[in-house]
Amino acid sequence: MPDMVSLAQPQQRQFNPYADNGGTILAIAGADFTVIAGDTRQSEGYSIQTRYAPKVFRLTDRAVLAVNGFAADGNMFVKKVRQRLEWYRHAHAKDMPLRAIARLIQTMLYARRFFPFYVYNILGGIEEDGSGAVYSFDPVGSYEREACRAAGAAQSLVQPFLDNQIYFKNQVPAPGMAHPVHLPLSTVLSLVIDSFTSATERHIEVGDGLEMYVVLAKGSTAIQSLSTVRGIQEMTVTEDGERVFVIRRELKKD
Amino acid sequence: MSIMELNGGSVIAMVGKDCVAIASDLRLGNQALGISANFQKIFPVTDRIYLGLPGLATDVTTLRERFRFRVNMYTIKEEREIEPETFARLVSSTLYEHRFGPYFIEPVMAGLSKTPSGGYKPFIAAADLIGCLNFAKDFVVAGTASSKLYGVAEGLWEPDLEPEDLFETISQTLLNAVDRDAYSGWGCVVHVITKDKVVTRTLKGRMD
Amino acid sequence: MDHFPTNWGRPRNDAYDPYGTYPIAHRPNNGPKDAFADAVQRTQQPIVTGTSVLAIKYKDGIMMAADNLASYGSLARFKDIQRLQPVGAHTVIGAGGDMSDFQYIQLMLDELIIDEFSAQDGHTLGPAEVHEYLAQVMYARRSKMNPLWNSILVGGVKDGKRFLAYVDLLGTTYSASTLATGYGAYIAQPLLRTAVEGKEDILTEEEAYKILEQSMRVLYYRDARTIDKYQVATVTEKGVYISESRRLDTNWSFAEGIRGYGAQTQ
Amino acid sequence: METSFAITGKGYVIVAADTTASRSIVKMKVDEDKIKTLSPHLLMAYSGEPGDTMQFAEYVERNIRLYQIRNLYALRPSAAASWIRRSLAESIRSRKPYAVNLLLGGYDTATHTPHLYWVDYLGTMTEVPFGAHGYGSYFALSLLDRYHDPEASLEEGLATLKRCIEEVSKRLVVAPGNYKVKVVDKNGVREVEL
Amino acid sequence: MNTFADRFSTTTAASQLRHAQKLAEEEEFDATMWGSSAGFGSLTKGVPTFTVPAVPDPTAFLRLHTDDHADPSCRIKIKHGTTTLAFRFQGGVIVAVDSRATAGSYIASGTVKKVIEINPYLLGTMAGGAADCQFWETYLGMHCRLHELRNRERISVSAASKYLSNLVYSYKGMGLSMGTMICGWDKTGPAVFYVDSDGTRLKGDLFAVGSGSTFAYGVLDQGYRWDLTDEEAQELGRRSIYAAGHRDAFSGNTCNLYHVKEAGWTFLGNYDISQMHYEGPGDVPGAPGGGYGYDIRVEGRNSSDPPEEAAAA
Amino acid sequence: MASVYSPPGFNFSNEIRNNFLLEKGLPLPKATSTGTTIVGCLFKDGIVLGADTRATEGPIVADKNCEKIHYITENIRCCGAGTAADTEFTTALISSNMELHALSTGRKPRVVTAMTMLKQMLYRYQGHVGAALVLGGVDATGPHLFTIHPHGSTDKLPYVTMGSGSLAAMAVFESGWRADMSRDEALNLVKAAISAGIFNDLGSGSNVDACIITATHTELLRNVEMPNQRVEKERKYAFRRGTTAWKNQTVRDLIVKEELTTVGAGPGEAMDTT
Repeated sequence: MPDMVSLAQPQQRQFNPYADNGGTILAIAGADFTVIAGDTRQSEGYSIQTRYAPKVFRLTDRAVLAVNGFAADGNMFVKKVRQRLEWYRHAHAKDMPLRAIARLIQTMLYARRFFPFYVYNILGGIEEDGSGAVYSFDPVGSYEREACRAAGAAQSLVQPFLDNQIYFKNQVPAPGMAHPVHLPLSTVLSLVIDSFTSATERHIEVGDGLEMYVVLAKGSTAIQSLSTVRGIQEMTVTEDGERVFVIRRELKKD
Repeated sequence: MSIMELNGGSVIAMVGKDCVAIASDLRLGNQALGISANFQKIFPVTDRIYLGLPGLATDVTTLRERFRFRVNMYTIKEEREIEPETFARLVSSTLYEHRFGPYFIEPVMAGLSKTPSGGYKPFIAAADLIGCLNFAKDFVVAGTASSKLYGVAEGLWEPDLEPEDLFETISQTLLNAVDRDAYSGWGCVVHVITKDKVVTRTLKGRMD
Repeated sequence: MDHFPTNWGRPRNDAYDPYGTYPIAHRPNNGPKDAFADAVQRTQQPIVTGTSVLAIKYKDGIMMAADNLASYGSLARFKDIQRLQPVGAHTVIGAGGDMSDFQYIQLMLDELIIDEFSAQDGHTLGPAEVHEYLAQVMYARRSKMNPLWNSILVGGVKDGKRFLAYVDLLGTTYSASTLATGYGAYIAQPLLRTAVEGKEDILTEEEAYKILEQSMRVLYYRDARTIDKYQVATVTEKGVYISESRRLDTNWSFAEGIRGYGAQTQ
Repeated sequence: METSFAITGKGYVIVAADTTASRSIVKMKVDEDKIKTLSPHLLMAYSGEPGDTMQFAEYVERNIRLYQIRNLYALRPSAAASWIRRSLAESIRSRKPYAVNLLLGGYDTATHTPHLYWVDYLGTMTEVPFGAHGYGSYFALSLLDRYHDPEASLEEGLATLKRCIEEVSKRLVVAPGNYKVKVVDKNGVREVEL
Repeated sequence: MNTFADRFSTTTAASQLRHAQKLAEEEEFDATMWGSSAGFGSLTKGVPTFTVPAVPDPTAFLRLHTDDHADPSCRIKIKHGTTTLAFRFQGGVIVAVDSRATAGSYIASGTVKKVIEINPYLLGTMAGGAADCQFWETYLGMHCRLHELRNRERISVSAASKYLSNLVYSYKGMGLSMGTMICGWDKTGPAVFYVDSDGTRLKGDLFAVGSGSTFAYGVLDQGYRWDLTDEEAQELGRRSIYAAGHRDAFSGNTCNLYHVKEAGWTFLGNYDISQMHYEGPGDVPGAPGGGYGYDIRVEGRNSSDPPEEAAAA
Repeated sequence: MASVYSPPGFNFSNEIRNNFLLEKGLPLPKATSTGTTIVGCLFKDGIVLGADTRATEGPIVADKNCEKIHYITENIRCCGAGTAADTEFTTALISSNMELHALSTGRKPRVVTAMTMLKQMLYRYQGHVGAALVLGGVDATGPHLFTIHPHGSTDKLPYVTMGSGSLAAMAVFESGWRADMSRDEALNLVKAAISAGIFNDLGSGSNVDACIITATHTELLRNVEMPNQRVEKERKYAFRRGTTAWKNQTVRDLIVKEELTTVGAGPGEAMDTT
């Protein structure tokens, strides 16, 4: 086993390098947009460390990464991913495509297979073909592309609700009708808000604030439904490409 | 793997407009191995009270017998049918009696209680395994899928649903919650209790 | 790889092998069961410790307070330790936790500031940079399983921007308009949040000081590792100012009427 | 390792149990009968902690017999199963519990229906069309899902049982060698050779 | 990693400072890694490096902090895969898998791709740690390609599986968990190899791996013959995965079916296990029609055997 | 089971079995607990008690609006934190014992009596009954406020807090409590203390309950503040009827249909009832 020798000096101590900082993240892909959201509470045990700690980060104009779990690992991981994307941009003079970022995240997570990042990642954005995509990861890097995914403290509360509302699981369509394959942006945003308000009601570690990132494909018509959204803020850096917006909402603070 | 997950199973009850519904899955497992796809966890106590007993299967049967015995004794002594509120207290104290060495059951009750004016009022309650009652006005859940049920029910439940709408809401809640739980599932059964009838339906749920 | 479902997970206590036929790898391991409860910070522990540090944002900048005690277990060992430290011209840090680790951090930051000064490139380090640096150091040390046992508040003002953030031995960071470490997070933080949240741009220096003093007093009442001697640091656009030690005036008159703990009345 | 199967068919229940009595790593006996005939129309296959099995089976056998003597008729399968479950559930709460898993096959002469109950040592009971205990159940249950027919004739039923036994001996590391097979139907209990 | 030990071996402030500044550099990624292959650059140069916690027993550390099925208190949940099977017959190799991933009792996903398409001639299956299988089989794919480039011929299934086996064996006892079947078609015809994280490597005709494997075997063994037709074999694969998905709590959701032939593998379809229970796999070759489910199959049939006159009454 | 009445006290019949299951490596499930902020303080005319209304099972909120201020007697109330069932049943038991005591002595019950009963009971169970209580009331000897810990130790102070939010609430008391406050001042202080728990402690939440006890009157202010009402959902989630597929249905009719059939009297031969 080359390069597998751990630190040789004898150190006999027990120190827990992990903590659980609560919170929940979620992402939903549409036909030509993706919504990536997270609450902003950071807690440890029964105390709230801060009411505003972002869990969702813009990587490029078409990729947004949400991290959840141990906050220090999460922040460090985002920093490292951004660094690798920067390197890529210098080497290739373009932003890394979404599916490549997903594979990159896998190898970065797996490099810590024996000392894992305690981080659940959800990557959302727009693929090169203009479709919305969500990639979800486990802490050591297994991943898959999906249409919607919740992770974190309240994942088991939110995910079955999304199964029902996004995938129409267990619903028989009305005679002669079929379930829509993709939902419009306004519906998705409403579902995200309701998911988080529901999770806030029933999970003590979820609350305070909600940040929703919206990534729109080039020329997406979904932009119209954003014009009426209050408090929306554009985060786009480049022109004539995908666009990134962030929408903030309050959640209950108890 | 806790003791509650040995056999698996989940129950939910919801309030509607002048009606209540209670539903459970039908799986009996031995850890990961499914044994039976027709294991009832909900039992009628009186005409208008239904009791759901998710948890360790041997205690499901034992407590079912025990409650039937106690309710029968009540009926004989008092010469009247037990009311849901009273029954909830009976359940609670029976469980707390076993405070140190509990039955591994988290009961859920649903029923209609008689009002002084002769009408019926929806009633639901749940207890933890040592008998702490939780009277809710919307829904109560228990079992291995409880956190999933809380999430979905919190999203889907709405006040004043008619019996047929309540059936849809409780069914959708249960089906989607148990589909995310490894130890619950294998079909579901729903009872909708209204003042003049009880409709029991077996759902076409996922069988994996 | 064991495919049998009931054998998945850790071996149970009843899984033993009386005939010793299994190779070593298959022997049951009855190690600690709960990762997060058993692996608590146990064998390496802080020795001489400071307790809470409080900090808030106010109109002109940042105000931070900490008492002067360094405890040795339950012994009030050193009663004139300064736990607030200026870093460069714009920043102050306050530390709880192990005092020797904190002094080491001070040394490190001094070197950092000297380095930055000797570069003479027209840049100076502000609070955000100091915090980032500390966060990296703390996270790296936790990743080496050799943490610096502190929780540190970093506050400052640079270029008209107030900055206040937290970093601890795990490398966890966060910022808010009110911060507190140690018991302060439980006792003082509720008071600070009520007094400050939403009023960061209105509070004057006097008001801010009153809020911190009151919180320090409550901490002194309720945290057994706190003494009534404390310092306050203010950072404004003008620079860092750390006060002399002050005394809290306290009031114990409520206790006069108390007799016993139960039925006693006299 | 102990394995038992039971299958219902048209008007009968087949109960099969291995015949190995083992202690530690030693096979003590290879022709042990682990199926008790409790009443003219009731069979019980038992497995579990050695000693407990025999003691509990005999305790049940005597009590069911006592009931029959007192009341001149035997308990019906469902009632017998209920009583046996209760005995187990109460025993698990005692200082020396019986660690016994059971398959109860009976023929209800009143309704002309065969019944099969799966009971474990905790007192869990459920009625099933086919059941198994021991490691064999992990192979047999899916097989029975595939091949079991509630209206199968006895020959077909026995063929299905043979499949189970073959599968278990093919795949299970510690598969038992021999099985005893008994059938209960309207004519009562009898042993059959495979 | 060799610099790991000396990095903090001295603790003077100056060296500490130096080290802290080094933190900007990724410790597990050196400068060679940001080449044109975007991260995979150095992977092709040798075995990837891994960070190991600086504790006396890294394995114990890992065991303490990452979950197994039995312990709900470990919060770093690693996704687990479950039932997979592959068998060889006269028409090639059938590979069938379920698609459920569980983390504790929570079904983390029902859409996992447990067949990893290593290249057009090789398939790997996934049971155990999902990340372990995904990562190492992708890595294997790279080496298979390198083999082709070096030797101007496709790698044999035997060699590929041996390569994987040797790789994971070097990590034995470190906590990897994977049980995989490497399936393909090479000069020797169809081949199936079972490789796991213990270092076992078995050549065989028929394997099932994962928690639901026993249930799959129950159906598979009974229906298996060498001379199955393609349709029969495909149906057998589906039916076996259904059986496992039905009985095992940790398997289910859907079945992915692949057929490896001389020209490479083909993906035959994705079948919902619940739908197979109620209605069957749909209009596909080999399907008998009707649901697979026991209760569906025997609907209306019962065991009661009333005497003639009672039945007439 | 054989008798209609169970013997008083706890039943340990499951103990052996449960220990056996525990040895098999199956951990016990958690009971509902109330992380809780509960407080009490003295004021000029009596006592104000306060509590939040959240009950939790691990990180899940089991009950959003439970009642934690329990009735002991008309002039004595008790807030409970800890294992929810224990607080519920312990206070109920002491409440009935207090009633019996009052009846047998013919005097108005005193707070110290309840306190002594509670501490003796909790001490007997050596902390296994996990009830942490704030007991307050006004009796012939004036207002009294106690805390009782699960192991049976007690405290007598002018202002007390308990539960996971006790530090947050205590901070409010320490900075705001004065002797001889008016009713409104005291109530506002209690509300502020509970709110500090609700907003800063994750184990506490939802609404504020309060109870004001004076020599003449006890006033229970249920949900006196409701700062955490759920906002309206963005969407409606009622399903189209027929959305759920079901296999079969049975209807149990609860209306007994009675049909009157007159026997032996044809039409036109109706009985003359005039």
